[in-house]
Amino acid sequence: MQRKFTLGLTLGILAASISLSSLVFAQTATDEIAKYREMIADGNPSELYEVAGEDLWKTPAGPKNATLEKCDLGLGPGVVKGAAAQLPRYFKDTNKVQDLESRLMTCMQKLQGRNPQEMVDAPFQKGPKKDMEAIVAYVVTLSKGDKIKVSTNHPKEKEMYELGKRAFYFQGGPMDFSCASCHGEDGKRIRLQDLPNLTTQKGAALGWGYWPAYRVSSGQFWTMQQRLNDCYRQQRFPFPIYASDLTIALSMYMAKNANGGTVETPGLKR
Amino acid sequence: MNQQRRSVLKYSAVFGLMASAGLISLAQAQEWNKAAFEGKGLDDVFKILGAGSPDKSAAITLNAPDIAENGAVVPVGITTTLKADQMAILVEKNPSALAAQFFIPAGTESFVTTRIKMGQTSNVYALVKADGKWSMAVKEVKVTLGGCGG
Amino acid sequence: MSDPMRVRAAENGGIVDVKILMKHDMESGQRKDAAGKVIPAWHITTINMKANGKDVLNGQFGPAVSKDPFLNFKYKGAKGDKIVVNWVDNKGDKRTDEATAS
Amino acid sequence: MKIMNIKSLLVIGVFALVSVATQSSVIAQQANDPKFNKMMKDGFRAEGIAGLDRIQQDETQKFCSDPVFAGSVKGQAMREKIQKINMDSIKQPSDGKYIGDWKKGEAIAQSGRGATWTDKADTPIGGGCYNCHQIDKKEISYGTIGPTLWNYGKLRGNSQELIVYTWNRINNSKAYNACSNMPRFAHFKLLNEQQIQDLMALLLDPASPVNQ
Repeated sequence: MQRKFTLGLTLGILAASISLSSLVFAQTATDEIAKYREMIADGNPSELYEVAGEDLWKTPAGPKNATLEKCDLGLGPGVVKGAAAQLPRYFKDTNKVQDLESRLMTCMQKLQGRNPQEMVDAPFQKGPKKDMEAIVAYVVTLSKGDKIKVSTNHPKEKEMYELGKRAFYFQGGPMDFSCASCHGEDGKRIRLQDLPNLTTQKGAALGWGYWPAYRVSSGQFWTMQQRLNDCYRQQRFPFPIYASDLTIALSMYMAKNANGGTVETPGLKR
Repeated sequence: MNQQRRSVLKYSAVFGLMASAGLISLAQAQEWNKAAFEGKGLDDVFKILGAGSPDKSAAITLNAPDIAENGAVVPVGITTTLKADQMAILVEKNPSALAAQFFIPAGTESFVTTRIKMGQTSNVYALVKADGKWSMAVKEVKVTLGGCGG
Repeated sequence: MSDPMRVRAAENGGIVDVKILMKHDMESGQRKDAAGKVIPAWHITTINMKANGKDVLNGQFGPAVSKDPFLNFKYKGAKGDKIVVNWVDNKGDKRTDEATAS
Repeated sequence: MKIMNIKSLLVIGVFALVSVATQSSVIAQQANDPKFNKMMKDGFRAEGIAGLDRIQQDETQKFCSDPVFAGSVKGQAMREKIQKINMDSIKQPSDGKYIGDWKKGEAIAQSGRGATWTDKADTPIGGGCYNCHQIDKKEISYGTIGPTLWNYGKLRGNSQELIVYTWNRINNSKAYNACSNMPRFAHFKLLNEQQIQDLMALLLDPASPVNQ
């Protein structure tokens, strides 16, 4: 037993010294990836979704044949500019903390008479979710450049933050992963992708501030709900329910941590 | 023209009809170069384009990343000091080498940028036709596996 | 039905810089669906760009052009030029959008 | 015994850079919170092969979901207990063979697939090793959550101790570090014995590209 540990120690030191020598090489690859990202930054296909979303926002739809133009995203009915930068937040009319998508579901229900369950049940990128994604692209674009400013003053907001924090560290599944397994330390990568440390302001701003985003690997615009959904898929968890408190709590945790950062949405991601 | 009929017709027929109906210009009616786009290897495509075996030219710049974070979107730009009237982007190891071809009228700069898919790490070729002669630039683009999915 | 393009054109020093984003799946013909069947190629084949009625670029795309294609080119022109972009795909779908050079 | 404990702590520190350092104040294990439990229960549904049993935590997962406590001095006894549970669960190879085929090992190390709700029960599960480790230097797309494994065998030799240690580490990393980020490949049957032998070869076979 003792020999095993001594050996382990030696190996550990060796490993540490080797990782230094490989650093230079890794740096070059990372620089090249940065160049690649710069090259594709101009011409974000999110714009295509944004155009469609603005149209959906202003076109009467649903059983009540109404538009979403009177939707209250937290800054008053009809105010879209800057609203996404302050979400999630507590809403008095629903007595709930809501993220952008759950709030949009409320608006669709109240203004247009749509059934929110249909939105929850729809697969991503199809049917009502396709509309949601375009509308999200439109709404978040109107907060681009704003400072992230999420409040935890209301007791329900504070509670949601704490629940989100706990969920962030919750390990499960056959690989023992939690959100923190990949997003709890500075300077780590999966393959060549940098992993923002979402427990810090800087890291959370890099993560939260750039989603929703167009993902080049799938050629799709992904909302935050879809981003979280795929994180849990990769974590080998069961399926997180769309707009559930769990997903809102995690967003609250990330968003609040990111406070002071800049909204760069819609982002353009691998 | 309904969907079913349309899909039955050959491209040429469609373009012919549309052109005769005055819907599109003559230049666009130029039929999609099916043979070139279905050519497998580089040499096939060179032959179909009439490029023979083009020489490398320092006058052509192929602007592409050394490493692409994702093969689904690889930015590729061609610029040249030659007076180009055609440009083409080829990927050696793609199932069909030719990705895109451009026809450049007078008054348009010898410059174009687009984004292409690459199945794997490969040489990318920028072909330029100027003064009736084809020449090229080559660059290797590494395509990396990304994300947890591998 | 095809979705609108995003066409931006900005003039600087007598050169108009045109950037186009097209909404198209650009299905490669290499992918398989869940049942293992090849999804047939579906892609833009030809694209034509005009400024004030005159051709400024013609392009031909194969299935290896990325989904939601992006295209950037430059021509000698002026502010106020009316730019018309026109694409056709291999199913015969087509789309036309316009922009004014600023 | 005391010396061994210090060393074992060092091992943990060097290998996993566990969050021990930052925690200090009064610490107790997280209380059970019915509200949180309900949120988790209502937050997920089963999909494909990913059933709700996946959020039923075992002792290791429960302990490591509270990193403040897990990394604290107070958590040490529990940490050791968890390491022992995991160490005791490791089986040495049934055929006595530790080293398989490095070529197959490389393929397993490359693949990060399997075990998600979009996979089928029979989708081969990859090791996903490159997600977190540098292994063969020729693969430039590698992660940095774990240490580099380049020249693993070349630098460390191939003593029986090293072989057993490496075997154990791949089978169940939590035997050495209770809250290691590395999955317990044998415990959750992510990789079978032969696949682990192939990964062993990738790291230890002198012919493997890792050791060139």
